[in-house]
Amino acid sequence: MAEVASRRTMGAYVELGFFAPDIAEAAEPGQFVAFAVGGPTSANLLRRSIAIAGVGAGRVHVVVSAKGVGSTWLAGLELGAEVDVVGPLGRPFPLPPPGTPALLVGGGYGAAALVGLAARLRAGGHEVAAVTGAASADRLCSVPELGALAAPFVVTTDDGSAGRRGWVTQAVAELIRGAGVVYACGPMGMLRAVSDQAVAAGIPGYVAVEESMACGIGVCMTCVLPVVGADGRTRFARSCVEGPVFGGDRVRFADVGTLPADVVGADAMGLMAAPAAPPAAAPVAPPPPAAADPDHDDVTAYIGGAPPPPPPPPADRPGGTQVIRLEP
Amino acid sequence: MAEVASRRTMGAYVELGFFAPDIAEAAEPGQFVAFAVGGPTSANLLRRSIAIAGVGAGRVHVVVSAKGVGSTWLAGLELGAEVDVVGPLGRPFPLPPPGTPALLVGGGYGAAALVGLAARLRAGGHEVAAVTGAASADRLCSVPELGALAAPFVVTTDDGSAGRRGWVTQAVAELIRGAGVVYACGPMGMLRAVSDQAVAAGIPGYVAVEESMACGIGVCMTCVLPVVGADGRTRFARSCVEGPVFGGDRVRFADVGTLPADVVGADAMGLMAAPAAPPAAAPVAPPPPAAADPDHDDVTAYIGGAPPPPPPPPADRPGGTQVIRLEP
Amino acid sequence: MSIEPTLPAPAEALSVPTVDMQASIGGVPVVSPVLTASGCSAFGQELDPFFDLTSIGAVVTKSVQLRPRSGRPTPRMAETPSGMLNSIGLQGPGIDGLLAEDLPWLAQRGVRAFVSIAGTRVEDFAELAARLRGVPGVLGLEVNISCPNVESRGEVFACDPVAAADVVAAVREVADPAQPVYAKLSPDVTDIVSVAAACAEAGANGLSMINTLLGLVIDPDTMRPVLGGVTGGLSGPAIRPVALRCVWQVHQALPNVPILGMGGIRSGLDALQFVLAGASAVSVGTAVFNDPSAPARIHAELADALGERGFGRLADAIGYAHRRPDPPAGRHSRGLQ
Amino acid sequence: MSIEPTLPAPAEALSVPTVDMQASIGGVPVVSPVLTASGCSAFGQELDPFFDLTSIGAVVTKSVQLRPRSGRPTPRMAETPSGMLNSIGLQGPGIDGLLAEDLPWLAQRGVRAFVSIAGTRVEDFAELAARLRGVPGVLGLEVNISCPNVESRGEVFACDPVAAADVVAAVREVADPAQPVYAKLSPDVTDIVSVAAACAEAGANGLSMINTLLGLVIDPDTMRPVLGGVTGGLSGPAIRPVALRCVWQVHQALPNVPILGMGGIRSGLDALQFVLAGASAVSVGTAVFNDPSAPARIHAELADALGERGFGRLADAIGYAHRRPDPPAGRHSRGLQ
Ligand SMILES: Cc1cc2nc3c(=O)[nH]c(=O)nc-3n(C[C@H](O)[C@H](O)[C@H](O)COP(=O)(O)OP(=O)(O)OC[C@H]3O[C@@H](n4cnc5c(N)ncnc54)[C@H](O)[C@@H]3O)c2cc1C
Ligand SMILES: Cc1cc2nc3c(=O)[nH]c(=O)nc-3n(C[C@H](O)[C@H](O)[C@H](O)COP(=O)(O)OP(=O)(O)OC[C@H]3O[C@@H](n4cnc5c(N)ncnc54)[C@H](O)[C@@H]3O)c2cc1C
Ligand SMILES: Cc1cc2nc3c(=O)[nH]c(=O)nc-3n(C[C@H](O)[C@H](O)[C@H](O)COP(=O)(O)O)c2cc1C
Ligand SMILES: Cc1cc2nc3c(=O)[nH]c(=O)nc-3n(C[C@H](O)[C@H](O)[C@H](O)COP(=O)(O)O)c2cc1C
Ligand code: FES
Ligand code: FES
Repeated sequence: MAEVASRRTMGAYVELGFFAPDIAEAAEPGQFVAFAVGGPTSANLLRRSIAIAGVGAGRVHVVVSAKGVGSTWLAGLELGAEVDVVGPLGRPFPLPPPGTPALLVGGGYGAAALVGLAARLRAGGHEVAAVTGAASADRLCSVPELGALAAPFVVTTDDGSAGRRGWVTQAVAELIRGAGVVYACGPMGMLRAVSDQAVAAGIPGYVAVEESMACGIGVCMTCVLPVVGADGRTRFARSCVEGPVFGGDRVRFADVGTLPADVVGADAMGLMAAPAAPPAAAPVAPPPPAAADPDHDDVTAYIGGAPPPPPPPPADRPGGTQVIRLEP
Repeated sequence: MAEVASRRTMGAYVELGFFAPDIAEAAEPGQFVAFAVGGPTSANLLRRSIAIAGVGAGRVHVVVSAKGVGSTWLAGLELGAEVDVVGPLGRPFPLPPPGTPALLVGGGYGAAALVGLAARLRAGGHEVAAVTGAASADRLCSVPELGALAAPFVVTTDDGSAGRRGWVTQAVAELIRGAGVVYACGPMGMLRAVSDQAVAAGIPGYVAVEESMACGIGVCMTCVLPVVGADGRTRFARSCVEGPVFGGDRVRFADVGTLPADVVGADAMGLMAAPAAPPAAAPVAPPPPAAADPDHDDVTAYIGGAPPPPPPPPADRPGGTQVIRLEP
Repeated sequence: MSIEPTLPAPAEALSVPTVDMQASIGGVPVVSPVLTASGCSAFGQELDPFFDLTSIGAVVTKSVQLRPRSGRPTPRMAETPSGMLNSIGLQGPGIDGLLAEDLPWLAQRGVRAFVSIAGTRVEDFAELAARLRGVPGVLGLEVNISCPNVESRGEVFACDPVAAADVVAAVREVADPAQPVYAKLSPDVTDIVSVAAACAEAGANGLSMINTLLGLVIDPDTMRPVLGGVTGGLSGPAIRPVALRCVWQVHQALPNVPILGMGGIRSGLDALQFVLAGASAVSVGTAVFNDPSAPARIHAELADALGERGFGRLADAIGYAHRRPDPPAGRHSRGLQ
Repeated sequence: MSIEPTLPAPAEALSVPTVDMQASIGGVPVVSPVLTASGCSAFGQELDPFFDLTSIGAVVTKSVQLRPRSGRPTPRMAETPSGMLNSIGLQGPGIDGLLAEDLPWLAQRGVRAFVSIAGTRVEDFAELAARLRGVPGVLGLEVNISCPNVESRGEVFACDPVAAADVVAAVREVADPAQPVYAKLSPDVTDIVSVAAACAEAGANGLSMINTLLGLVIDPDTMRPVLGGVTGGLSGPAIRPVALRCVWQVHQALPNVPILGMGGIRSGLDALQFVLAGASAVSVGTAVFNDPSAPARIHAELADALGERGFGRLADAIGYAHRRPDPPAGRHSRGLQ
């Protein structure tokens, strides 16, 4: 249990800081924590995943948007309340090679997850530009923090109630020329658009996705997305442990929520039609025992531990993405 | 929703006062309220019934013993918290004819329910004696309040940690001679013993029972006890609406939790053996349409509204109890 | 009675409906698609202090048998996660008591009664239906076939399509033609659609679903089953997904058979799920224990929910989830909501 | 992995047991009666940071089929009151992947694997059992018969005693004799005892019960079923009373058949209920999502609970609720506690 050590309302959101030195120590930008919600009598069993918005002095900060029952409960936590939290979870944003200028793109409360990254990049000597947008001024997030770390820094709102009127993609189109890597956190549509922009610009783009998670630790398989692996094949990858950060060019955004026929194992799903022997089109080759698990290690750049060999550029992806090695 | 307006720890218990003018206004001693527990995310659907320990200044006071999940949640409510409460529920203690000296007997937190009654009796000019007991000093309740209203007032504890060592029944045996009516609230075993003492002394005894209640308002039939009616027949009576206060001589304490063969309708319960026609031993006489519902109105003295005719003494009960009419 | 609920008085809470909430129970029009559930509102009287009983579709009465019944020994209930178990054992006054007291009380006040009948032989059900012919205020009959059949080693009627159909046919034959007959199905079967189809075939004007699931809780202190009856019926929000699945399956298979949906309905959005899945009306059971005004509140919430979604009439929403095309992929929107 | 749980590290939390917690899975001794549940702990690796996997009875692996499977499209889950629905669709690496990677990982660390196998034909199950013969670390096989049978219009094996028995017999015939075979039963049947008896007759060394209940949730916003697979499996504390009832009924009818009990176990007292009802071991499924260290915590809590109740050995508590006389009437004690 961790104690809520700070609390403030930020427009439509609530920022909570809770005392959790172990998590604060271990956390990397892009990771998340998972809160049990509703207290001891709760009918809501599943933890809520929330991006880490920053750490310091043994505290972990998060920005909560009260939406359904769980986030509303979290946003209502008072100072001093005890909350059951597990983390840090997931893979962080991979850091670029020295000197690479970075462009950070946030949408809504997604901007919060970029603050720690911006600080880390600045500390590493990188140039950092940032764009953050929301539907309206009250749904902007972490504007002062990003403003202090990033230059140029552009704010957009759909309704013009703060910053420029319009979408983040317009600002991204202007700023991407100066960038060597793009990081994005926000709604799926924004991630997809920014990812396309990065691909078009020929630079790596990393996105932090948000899928429904039952466990947050990789055991349940609820949080999957179709992600293209180093071998060019698409697999349903768990966004909690293989993500939430993925190479944007690897995520098949258009196919999220569907079962594309070419996903590994999709051929085995046809219940009534399934032939006794696997069809020739999808031979089941036992994976080489000693090799890295292609299900687990190829969907995003590798962070921490011994780095795997650099993945070959995917053969079947449009845009001729240039994949660069990113050092941890 | 009612706001928690006062809160104090009393030994093993917590006394809460909440602001609910409508309930405070309507409440009579012996009635209870029912709290929803666990807040908006609660997995605990059923309300918890809690005796009203007193009212005043628009507030209702209750004494909560933290036992399971619901009472622990209630006992943990902070000042200013909002709680969902329904009440007053159940039938109150019937008041005795003018001048009748009363003996009040409380066990554990059951004593709380007697405070309002003591005050009401004193205001009506009755002599009030009281006994309250518990396992140990920390499980005594409402001692100052009862002490201020009752004389003589005897406190007992099983372990001698406060007052006399021993059971309330010893003190009752001494004090019952001076009493014309006995009221008891506490654990089932105590209610039974005190009830027997009242029967032996030939005076009416009223007990407030505590049965598991799913609804608290009379619609579910979970809270029943075998209670002897004015017609001498035993019925499963709902303790939430026909009780929680019953004439002690009417409750078949020894049969609680069983299905006595002579309970009305027990003959229809034998699933496989049930004959097509009702057995001669238990003829089904359709109730006279205009008469008072014998299921509802004869198990305790009638409170409020037009009083029914005084019930005849039950023919089949031991002890030759003298039933007196108690005015509301 | 001196009950003074602090919950909002539902009469006021009922917003003037912009949505046409008229519903039908087997062809008989009712003012609201929200009813109580059998055994969760006794015979209605006790709910009178909490809301206007004429504002809901009907009071579904506690299942009545030919003779008065004591019910089972206590304990009769156990709270469970988001639900409860009960083993009341159909305590009740018998049909004579019902006719003499409870139905007249409701009829006098203009409250519709949907009378639940129960028995352990086919003839019991038929006799009850015959006794209820022409009784004022009786909207129709709900046949509680989740009862053990004495002629079949105590197997529950609802667990066997043939036994279920026998009861329904016998009731439909003798029941008042103006009273629709609904068969109340149990979810504790391998194939609820086959039971539903058998009942519809036998003349049921509609189906009530679902009754409780059979469950058990052991008291960790006594180390025995909590309930006097050992097993009991599980109800409440815990079972809602099972109930919705049953309604979905049966409406899919038998789209023209009216369904009275129930099982864990606690809010207007819960009721909406049942309507979208194919229920033309809903019963509110266990939720009444948590909030005695729940039926009226849920009526109001359902009307609002339908209006917000652009439905002008309740009728248009019935089964809508079966007709609606899949939504576009990608459900979550982060930040830019 | 950089996971640093703030939950108490269960290795420390395990109190030195005064109770003999040795359990048995179909005759094979295990150090704890607490196992994970299939599909709720993948292949064990991800739980390694949270507790010592060798301290529990076994990791029950995600049901594996012959070929790798993608699983169903998302959304694959919906939270429900005190539970959840899932429609994963058995995403997994197939038997080759399991043998090449996951089982060696577990075996190297001395973790026992209870391997869940699934298929859509009897021969699929048999082939899987054959492939698992003699594989190090494999404690036994759990046969997930809650799968559609392609040879019977997709009817689920577990819903038909004959089909269920066919699978069990085929698996038992070819499986390693040292590996006990458990049949995993579905609660969605009219008579679970008949399915249990058929499986036992066919040679099952034990029964795992229960699998999820079929459920459905409709999204009030999209007005469509939430799950990509329309219906899904309901799990979690919501279903615990149903699971306990199934265990009770089957142990009553077949007292000598070992039962691996599961369904909503979240605490040691929950596990105790299953043991008292007749389970000789338990699986912890959905609770792991709430508390990744739940299996080890529940082991410790169960040991404490047994000790507090005077049991010296877990074995003595199995089915105890069936043997124990009724407690004296009058359960509630007010005040004088
Ligand atoms: C990696 C990750 C990071 C996140 N970061 C943040 C953050 O910084 N701030 C924040 O407010 N929220 C964040 N979310 C979303 C958050 O986890 C909650 O799910 C969301 O706030 C809605 O939960 P609820 O209980 O209010 O809604 P409910 O409708 O009660 O949720 C029901 C179920 O659906 C899931 N669900 C509903 N909406 C979402 C969603 N948008 N994304 C994922 N699951 C959802 C819930 O987790 C829950 O299991 C993040 C999610 C993920 C996966
Ligand atoms: C008329 C009446 C008056 C009461 N007055 C008080 C009071 O003044 N102070 C107080 O602390 N408690 C009182 N109780 C008991 C109270 O309602 C709670 O049930 C009890 O505190 C335990 O609830 P729990 O949630 O902590 O236990 P849990 O074990 O979580 O309860 C589970 C279920 O069993 C029921 N239950 C458990 N124990 C009892 C019990 N002893 N009596 C009735 N139902 C029980 C609960 O209501 C609940 O539905 C009264 C009960 C009744 C019927
Ligand atoms: C205490 C209680 C008593 C019940 N009695 C009956 C009954 O007599 N007849 C019947 O058909 N259903 C009875 N039911 C079942 C309900 O009518 C309903 O089908 C079930 O509880 C599911 O709905 P719910 O979750 O809204 O309660 C009873 C349920 C409860 C909780
Ligand atoms: C996400 C999820 C996936 C599951 N996958 C499987 C599976 O692959 N094979 C299987 O036999 N049971 C599977 N189950 C069922 C569980 O093993 C277990 O029987 C059920 O969830 C009840 O236990 P619980 O309430 O503790 O989760 C799964 C359950 C969940 C929640
Ligand atoms: S949330 Fe369970 S695997 Fe990702
Ligand atoms: S608690 Fe429901 S009738 Fe008394």
